[in-house]
Amino acid sequence: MTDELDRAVEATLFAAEEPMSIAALAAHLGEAAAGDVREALRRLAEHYGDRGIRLVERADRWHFQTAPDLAHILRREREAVRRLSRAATEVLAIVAYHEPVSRAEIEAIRGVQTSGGTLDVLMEAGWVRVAGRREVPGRPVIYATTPEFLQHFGLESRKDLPGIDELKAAGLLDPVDDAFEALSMLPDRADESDVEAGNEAADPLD
Amino acid sequence: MTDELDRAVEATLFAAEEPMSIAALAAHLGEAAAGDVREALRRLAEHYGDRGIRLVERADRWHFQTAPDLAHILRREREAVRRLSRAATEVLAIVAYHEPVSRAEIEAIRGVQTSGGTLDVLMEAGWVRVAGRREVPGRPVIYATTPEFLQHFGLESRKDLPGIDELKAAGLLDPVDDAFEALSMLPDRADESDVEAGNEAADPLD
Amino acid sequence: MTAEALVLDLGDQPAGDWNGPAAAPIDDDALYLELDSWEGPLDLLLDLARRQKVDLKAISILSLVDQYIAYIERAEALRLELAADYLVMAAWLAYLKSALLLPRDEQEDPSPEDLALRLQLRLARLAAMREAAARLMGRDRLGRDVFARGAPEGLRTDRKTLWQCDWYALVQAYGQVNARTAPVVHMVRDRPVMTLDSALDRVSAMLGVTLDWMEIRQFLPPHAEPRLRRSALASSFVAALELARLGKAELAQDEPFGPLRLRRATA
Repeated sequence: MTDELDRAVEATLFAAEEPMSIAALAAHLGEAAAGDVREALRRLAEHYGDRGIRLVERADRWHFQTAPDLAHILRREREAVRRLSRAATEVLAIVAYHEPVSRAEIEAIRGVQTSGGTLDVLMEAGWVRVAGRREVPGRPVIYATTPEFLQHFGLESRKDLPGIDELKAAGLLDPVDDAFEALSMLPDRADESDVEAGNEAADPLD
Repeated sequence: MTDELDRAVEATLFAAEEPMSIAALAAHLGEAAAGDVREALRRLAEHYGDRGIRLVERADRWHFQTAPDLAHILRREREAVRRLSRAATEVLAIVAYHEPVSRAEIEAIRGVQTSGGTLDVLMEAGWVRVAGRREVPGRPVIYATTPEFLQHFGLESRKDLPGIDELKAAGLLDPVDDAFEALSMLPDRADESDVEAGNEAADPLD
Repeated sequence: MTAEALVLDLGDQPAGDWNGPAAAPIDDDALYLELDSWEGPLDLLLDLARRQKVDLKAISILSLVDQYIAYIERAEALRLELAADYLVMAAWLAYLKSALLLPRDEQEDPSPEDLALRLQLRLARLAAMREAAARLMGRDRLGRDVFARGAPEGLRTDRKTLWQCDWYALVQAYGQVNARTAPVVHMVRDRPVMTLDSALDRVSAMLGVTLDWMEIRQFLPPHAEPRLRRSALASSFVAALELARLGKAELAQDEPFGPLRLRRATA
């Protein structure tokens, strides 16, 4: 690049805070003739034609901008993978099994208050949507799952969700059941262990 | 220009509001390898070598700026950068050439007390930062320059400070005591090398 | 010792660049005008040294001292207010000068040559930094000589969360909600017990058979399973207490937790 005017126009537009018209450029560059500036702009625009930045004219003003096909570079999305919290998983499951369902119903089923944030997360994830309002007093918002939900969980339809009996058969209820059982057995076990340990001396009746 | 990485690096640095390191560029551009980004930067810097704008490296970060020889065109519209007082200029030079350096060391070189305001001005300008404390009695705060300092003064690194090699070679960056000792060890002065310890009190500037 | 001997030649280092703005010919009026612009005595000394127009490495300390003292004396004569450190420096330089002029063998440590050398080293360091500062300020500075892009678009990184959950977690969560909230039924198992009434009947009947002391365990059903046995033991104990209260039985226990015996009241 040898043309000094080209260099001057290039630097001026680069440093400018706003797009500049040919007249403004010519005035800024002192003795430059408008025609020469126009020529310089044409040459520069050609030079930048296939580069990462472009020299473009908008409403008679010129400025540099990044190439349109690289717009994604300016706004980059970074995805962070996060596991759904236990509360959110429960709410999602309830929506899936009971849809359409209101928040009050979700809370009744879960037995605990559900924060609005939990449903927001599920909607942000694209798995739950607002499915209208229930025509009862208060007209509560009701929620349902989305096609993306079925897709993500590899379900053809909601019918593919296993029923309660199948859950039990599959042992999916076991952890809680076990705990329940263990609790109901507790008094008996305590008695027996006393006896077995040969605690006779401690028993006034023995 | 065909290399897509070159275009992407060019567009990214053009759009960036701050100079970017190779690591930051590689991260922003997703899958790019640092080595490839470095190559792209080298090609771009060469391409812009004689244009109105330049691609420069400062403190391991890269940015575009206008060519220095076009200052006369661009300067007129700009407000002059903050004028530093002579004291501030001197302190800045001392910090840059001697870093990390304590206030007492700065004062020893200048022969006068340095008001805290002078260092504050330099820190406010973003050119000087607190770089910790020296692990000597009193644990004085020590100061160093910032990447912004290198950017502002167009230095790739502190090695580019004007004349720093000559100053180092001439011993002018060594403390007076060290230089004195070195000179005292010269053959014709060796007989006087035992005097150094008593000198401090006799010097009104210390 | 002559003034020439005090020109400290520190070797053949290249001459520095001392063509600063203060390198004008010595002009006393100009000196006084600059009173405010000197930053302390070292600064003034450096300025005076530069006016000698020789390499600072070969500066005449004696001549420098004379100039400084002359400056201070004239300033005092003009009743200019001088900061204390200027006067301290003047006094020290006067001492240095006298020491330098004394015969060498009368000198004490530190030798005046060493003091002069130190002063010279300090001046050289300050001069070096002053020159460095000037060169630094003269560089192509960002925002003054070179410019960054005027209106950068800016880079933005939007963070998006990709939520992760699988079929198993979903179904298990539902199962647990169900299990947790299902109406809780408390199943009380049908336990074999011996009621107090039947224990009373049984113990009374057995007491009627014999007058001997009998251990309470002998009153229990002999082939009862362990849980029924425990229940029977408890009920029989209460029955025994009740019978004793009614005066129908006597109880005896020889030691705490020892065997409990009973027999029909003989009175």
